[in-house]
Amino acid sequence: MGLDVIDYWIASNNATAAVPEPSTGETFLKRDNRMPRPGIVRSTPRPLTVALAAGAVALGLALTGCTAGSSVTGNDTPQKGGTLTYASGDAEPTCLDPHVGGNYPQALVSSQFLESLVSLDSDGTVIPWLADSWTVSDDGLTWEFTLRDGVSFTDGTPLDAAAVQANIAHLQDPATGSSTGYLALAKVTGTEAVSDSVVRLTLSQPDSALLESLSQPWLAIESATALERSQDENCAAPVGTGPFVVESWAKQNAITLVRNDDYTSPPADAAHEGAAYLESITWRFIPDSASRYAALQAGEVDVIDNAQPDTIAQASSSDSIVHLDAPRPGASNRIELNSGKAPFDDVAVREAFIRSTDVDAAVSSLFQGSAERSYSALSSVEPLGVSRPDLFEYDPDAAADLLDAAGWAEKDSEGYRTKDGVRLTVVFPVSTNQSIPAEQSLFEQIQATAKETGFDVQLTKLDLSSWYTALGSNAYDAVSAPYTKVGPDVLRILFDSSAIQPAPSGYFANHAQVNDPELDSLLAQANATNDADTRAALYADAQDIVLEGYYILPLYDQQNHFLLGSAVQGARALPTVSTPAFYDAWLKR
Amino acid sequence: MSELEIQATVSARRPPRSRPTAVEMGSAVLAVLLVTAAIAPRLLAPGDPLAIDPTAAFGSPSLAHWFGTDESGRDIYTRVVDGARDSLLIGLAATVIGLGLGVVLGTIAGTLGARVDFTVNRFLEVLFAFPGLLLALLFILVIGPGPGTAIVAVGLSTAPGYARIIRAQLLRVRSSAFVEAATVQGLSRGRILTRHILPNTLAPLVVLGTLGVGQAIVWAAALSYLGLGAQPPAAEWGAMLSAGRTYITSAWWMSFFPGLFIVLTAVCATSLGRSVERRMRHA
Amino acid sequence: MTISDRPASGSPNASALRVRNLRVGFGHPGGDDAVSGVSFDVATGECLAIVGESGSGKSVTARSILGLAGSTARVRADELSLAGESVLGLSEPAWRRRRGRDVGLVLQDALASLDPLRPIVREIGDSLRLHTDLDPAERTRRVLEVLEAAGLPDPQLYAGRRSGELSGGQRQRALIAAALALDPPVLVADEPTTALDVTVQAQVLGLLERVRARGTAIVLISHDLAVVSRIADRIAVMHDGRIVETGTTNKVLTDPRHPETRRMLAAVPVDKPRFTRLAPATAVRDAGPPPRMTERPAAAAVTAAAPGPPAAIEAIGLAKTFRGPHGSAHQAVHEVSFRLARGSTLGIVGESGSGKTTTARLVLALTAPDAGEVRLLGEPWSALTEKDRRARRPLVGAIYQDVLASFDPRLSVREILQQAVAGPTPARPARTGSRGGAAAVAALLENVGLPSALLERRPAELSGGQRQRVGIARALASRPQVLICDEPVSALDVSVQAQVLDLLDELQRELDLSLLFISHDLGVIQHVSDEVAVMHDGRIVETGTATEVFTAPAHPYTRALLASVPRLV
Amino acid sequence: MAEALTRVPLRFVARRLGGAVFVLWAVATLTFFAVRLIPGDPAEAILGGPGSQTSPEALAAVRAEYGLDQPVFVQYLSQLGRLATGDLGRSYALNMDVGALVLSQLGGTLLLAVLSLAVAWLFALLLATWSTGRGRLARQIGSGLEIIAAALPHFWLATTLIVVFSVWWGVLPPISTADARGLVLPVLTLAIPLAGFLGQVMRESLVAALESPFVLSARARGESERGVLWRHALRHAALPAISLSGWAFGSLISGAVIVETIFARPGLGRSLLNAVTVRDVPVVIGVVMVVALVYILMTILTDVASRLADPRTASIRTGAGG
Repeated sequence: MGLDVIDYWIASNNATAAVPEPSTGETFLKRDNRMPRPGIVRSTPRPLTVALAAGAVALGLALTGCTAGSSVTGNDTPQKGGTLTYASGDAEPTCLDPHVGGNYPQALVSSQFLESLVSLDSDGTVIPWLADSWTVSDDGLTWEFTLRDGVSFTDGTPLDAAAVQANIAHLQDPATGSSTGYLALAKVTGTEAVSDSVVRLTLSQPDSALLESLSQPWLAIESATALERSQDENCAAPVGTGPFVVESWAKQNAITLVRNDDYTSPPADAAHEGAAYLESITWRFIPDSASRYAALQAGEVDVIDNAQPDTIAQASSSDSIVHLDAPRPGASNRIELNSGKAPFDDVAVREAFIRSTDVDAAVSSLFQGSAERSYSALSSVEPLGVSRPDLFEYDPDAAADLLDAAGWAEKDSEGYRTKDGVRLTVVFPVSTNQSIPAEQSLFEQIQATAKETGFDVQLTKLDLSSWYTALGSNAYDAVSAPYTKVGPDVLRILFDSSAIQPAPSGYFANHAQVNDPELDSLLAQANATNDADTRAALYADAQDIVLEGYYILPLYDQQNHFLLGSAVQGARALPTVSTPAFYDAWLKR
Repeated sequence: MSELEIQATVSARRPPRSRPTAVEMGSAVLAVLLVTAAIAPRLLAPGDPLAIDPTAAFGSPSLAHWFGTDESGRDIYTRVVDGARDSLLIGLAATVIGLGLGVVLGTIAGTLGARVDFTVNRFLEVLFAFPGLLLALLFILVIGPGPGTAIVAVGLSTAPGYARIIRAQLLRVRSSAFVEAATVQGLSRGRILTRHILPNTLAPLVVLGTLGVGQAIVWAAALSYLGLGAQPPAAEWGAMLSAGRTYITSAWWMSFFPGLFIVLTAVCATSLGRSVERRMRHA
Repeated sequence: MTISDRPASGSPNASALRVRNLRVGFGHPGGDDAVSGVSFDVATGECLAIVGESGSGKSVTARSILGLAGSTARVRADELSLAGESVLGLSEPAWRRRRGRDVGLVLQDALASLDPLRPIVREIGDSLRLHTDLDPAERTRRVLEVLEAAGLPDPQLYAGRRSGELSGGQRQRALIAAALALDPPVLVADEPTTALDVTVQAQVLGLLERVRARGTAIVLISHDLAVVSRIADRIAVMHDGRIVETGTTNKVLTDPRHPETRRMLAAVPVDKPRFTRLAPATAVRDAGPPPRMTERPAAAAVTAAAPGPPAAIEAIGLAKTFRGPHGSAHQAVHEVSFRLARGSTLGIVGESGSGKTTTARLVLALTAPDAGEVRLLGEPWSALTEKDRRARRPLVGAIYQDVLASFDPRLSVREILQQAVAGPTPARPARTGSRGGAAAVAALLENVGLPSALLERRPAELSGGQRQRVGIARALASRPQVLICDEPVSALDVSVQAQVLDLLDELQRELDLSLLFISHDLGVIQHVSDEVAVMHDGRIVETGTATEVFTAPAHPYTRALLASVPRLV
Repeated sequence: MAEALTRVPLRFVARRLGGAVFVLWAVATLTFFAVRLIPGDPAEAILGGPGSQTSPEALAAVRAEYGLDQPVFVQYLSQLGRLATGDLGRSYALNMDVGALVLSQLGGTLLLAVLSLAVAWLFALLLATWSTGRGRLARQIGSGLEIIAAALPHFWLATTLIVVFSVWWGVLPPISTADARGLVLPVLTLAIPLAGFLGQVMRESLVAALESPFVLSARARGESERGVLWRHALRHAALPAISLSGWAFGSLISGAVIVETIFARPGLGRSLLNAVTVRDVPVVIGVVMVVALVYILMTILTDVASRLADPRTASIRTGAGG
């Protein structure tokens, strides 16, 4: 069907399971730039960073905003005016206020008109945005943010401490129905307006992920006056400080965004100041990937997201279409093996499965160079990710030996292995909403190669709710679920043993059902420490446990490809959750 | 009125023609090939429809791969041949379900008196207010998607059409002169029902069924296309077409050939149904 | 305005239509021609009747005169001229300019010959629109005049109606009016009165007579000599695509030369006394002794005790009302009583809508009467429940007008007859009883003069006459005492009708059958009946012996009917 | 015969409207009880599906708000009451009034359906008139084209049209646009298969009409072939197609599910598919109700049209099913 990718950003219910461990100091993280950040790729099949002029990176307590370099690719002078048409293949949000719920489609569009307290630069360093600077107490329980001067919401109300308080209250109000933002603020117990421009947050426990969380679009700051409106009104047209304003929203058709002429608050790494170049943005929803690409080719739209691998390959040989590769942060796309029940409760069988699947060949043929094989639990944009290619080599002979040793020595008439008369079956429900077609084909190829070793992989395509039901009733042996979050804290959500038990709602994130007290402890410590090196080491250890336990089969980064018509200049993806930003964009027509 | 009823009306009006037309000849040949493919696919395509070959992915039609290869390097010709079984089976099963329900409803309405007839008719009217795919979607919403559900959903949504044709046919036969003649001969009601009414009502079902299979295959393919039908790696045509659509701008053959065979099968079924009908009428 | 006399253009005997050696073929060139070498002339003010059986080529001839033999027809002739101008090989546009203006056509079925979706004023006005410059208002005025001239009273009332909203007679008049709108010098009328009630038929013939009288040349096509004899000046008899005999009406009727002509004349039943053969003996069935059908069902014995011979059928005060879909009521039959004496024939005659068919259904107990009763052989019949009646059903056979519809289309002639022989409660399935059944079936077939080669055919593959014979054979299979014949010959050509009537006549005598014979055709009724009942508006207005009714009709309606009967002059 | 003058009596329309109310009630009842059978808690669906954070308190609040804590029969009655006042309830997933949603989407679908119906009629007429009276070959070509057109699945046809007209030739947009260009491909997608069905019916009755005695009569009057076609035969050919238009409208709305998704058009079909995928029950019911209503009105309209066009229709086929 047409809904190719609906990456419902799913929140875990286990965010509060943190190990209390007092931490001291307020060191902010600066890491090496091991992996390329989102960048523009023009006419080349391989991701290639271009013109990434890193801005000043602020460290320490006092931090001032700086203008960062941008990824403008054209040499021409930006021209003002024009309407950019964006075609999204994601589901149409039901509410434009990302406080409500909080999923990726909301993030995509709200990035155009809402802004967060902080942002990340292309190195993954936290940089100022609506907050000029921030401090944290030694015990890590008190944070003070100093807000940028002279910023107003588009309804005219000023950005002040009270507004931030109202936003946090809004996110924490159960009536809002926030899941992502609610989780991110789980440790925030109180807010206080120190002055008009300084807001203080009080935490119950230290949270090394707080700034990363606040950088996410789901915690964007909205006008307090606007938040007081009914939820319907607020959903239809949230009011923020961003470069564009929601003018109208024709359901199932388009959202019209117009320029905020009084815009004053670009993030530290933006390319220019003042109002945006574009007059307006038409934000359309075109669920069918073929139609979307055809529309881009025909010049009916200027930018599409969720580009399919073959179209990306086509675009790279075309002069008129530019590819923007912006992998999402958080977890890599991976197949999680259910270690909670047979046959994957046996580590040997898990390893055998992983060894018997030829993922490399499949990725290179299906993604035609648009995706790079991952050997990590985390996205390549996560600086703390650990990559272990040695663990995931295709080796059917080794797999066969492992299975023989594990007791799956017999083969039935169809060539599948059996043990005590039970076939070696891997039930693999696939959410058609969350796996793009190429990924579904990848699973089919995994199914085919695993069959040679003797695995009976049973793929079942399901709609989202049936898929949730299958997961909730533990009726799966393998599953692939994307998870987007800024920072390595995502590991805690995905692998903490407390995330095995389904919440009352039936959802849980630890699909691999990893139950390892050592791992739990490492993740809790990492979440509580503010020391960068300690944190990095803890997360490295934690990832080794996960990878060496063969709980997951990493595939590649969460794919997030944009294709741009050649008229579009200066567009980039925000380094936070890789949503496109059109503040610096202009049309060269 | 349903598609089937149109088909039925159309064929009823068609003038007799003894010489088979080119379309009929072609349809007969195609039907033989399709049935062969369904029963013994390896006869027509010796390869393995599931054999992947990532290095040969996205191959355009060639001598080695007549219909090209798909994203996993599978041979599309082999898969199309192999898919005949699933697609025909789905079409047949859905038709059998629809026809079976239709016979039951239509016969109940046509034989059990005015009151029952009225009730069944109102019921059919209500079902008709859910146009085609709507009824199928609603059914899938309640039961959950899957190949079995798709079959039942298609069957269910065609049943009202069948029921109405059967009821109308039953009433027509019941009030026909030859049934009166049988009454005058002194035949009992039961014998009239079994010897005259039912055979004359049910004989056209062969035609209806043939016409219906084509439409059912198209419908089931539509559900597969919407992701509510067959499961991978099954080479069902609707699913193949749906998968191929993603690559339409770079590999048109992936969706063209499965789609072509859906169309050809439906055309073949329609054309054969009509010609069987004509021959029955003039036998 | 009335239809004016045609101004004398040329000599009175000027040939309005001249046809020489007309040949019309269909299909492959070199195949048999449907019309081969037909020649005739029709003078101004003359009516030529072309008479022949179905398939004799008369309609093709008629249509060739208008260039309407069809796109697949190959029409050749030495001469084909209208009003002295050759129309041979005219282009289609040239034909179009002539059709309607120089030659008009009246077809058989007026219901189907007028577009049912258009009001007749438009249909008739079309000729004027196509051939004149009259504006719509003038056209309408002219249409009303023509309608009035065609004998449609109050044309303004009817002009806006469509053919389905008119009665049969009104329709036929409208159709003739349409053909006469431009007063063409030649009018071709193809079976213009077939399927019409006699009174309407007489009126239509009268109208044609008037048209002829004022100078129009008429070509009248019919299968019925009696119908044409009234107005035709000359008659041409067609057989197998040729004209076998031509002559003045009087000469052809009184001194027929060709055997075909004689056969056709003999086939006309009107004024032929009862038991006169209408068809040559060989046409009915092979000579030879009729098979003995002596055994009677036991039910017949029951009646023996009754005082006096009970009537085969006795209808007492039958009444039946039908309810329309919107609550309207239509009383089809009132107070109908009659008596069918055993071994005799009672003819019920009436026009369409007179209640004949309802009466037949009441007698067959297919419909229950609202009041009154039907008794069979002195025993209750209509009062019985169907279950009780079933055992007595074999006593009554039925023959239908649309005999094809009365056969199960799935069954072959053999199966139809086997089922009929086996009867309502077969001791064993017909399949196993093949020996006895087969003999009985063969005997039945022989009885009605059909070759056994037809056994494996289905009725749809038989000719009209053959079908009716199978129908009769089926009716006889149960060895009935009473036969109900509802318009058994109405759909047949006169010559086939003759054969069927002869067959019924013979069978009646051989098997001592009592016949209830229902027809709209007075000629047929007169020929077959011992006694006659005349129905009108659901009532029997007159009964009596055939001689009484036909020689001294008492009721005015009967007299009107009799006056309309087409007779061989 | 006098009945013919009042061919469309008010009583007929009133009876049909009464029937329509019955059908709507039955549709509402059927869907109401059918969705009871859907596995899962509607309150969870309202709160965003099983993946969302749902506290027992929130569930209870939602159940109370939506009346889900009431006995089924009470819920049924209150649902009927709401429907009677035109209140279609509130979407679980879209967080908006279903009535407003349906109203905003109805126009697009109706426009698409009406245009497609008109274009299908045009195609069918053109093909039928072209292929009759031109001999056996033309007739077979016409009939073959119609069978093939009728067998074309919408999703395949749409794809093919996009590839040809948008990707290869670049003449027509593959998505909806503000101007009429964006309508061309969706309308073609829906109209071509329908034209196949209509054409089959039309051409057969056209042939029958052309062979009928009244056409012979018209020819005998000097009517040209064009006159025969336009004054006589086409009207007869149109009759069965008119009575089919009610059904056709329903099938167009079915087709809209696929066409609206592929061509990114706002409309009921897309709403329905989205709602089915996320099990948004009120939207499903709302769309079904509106579609049923539109379908019933269309059937009544076509019946009235048939009655007006054909005086012979003494008794119209009963039933909203048309």
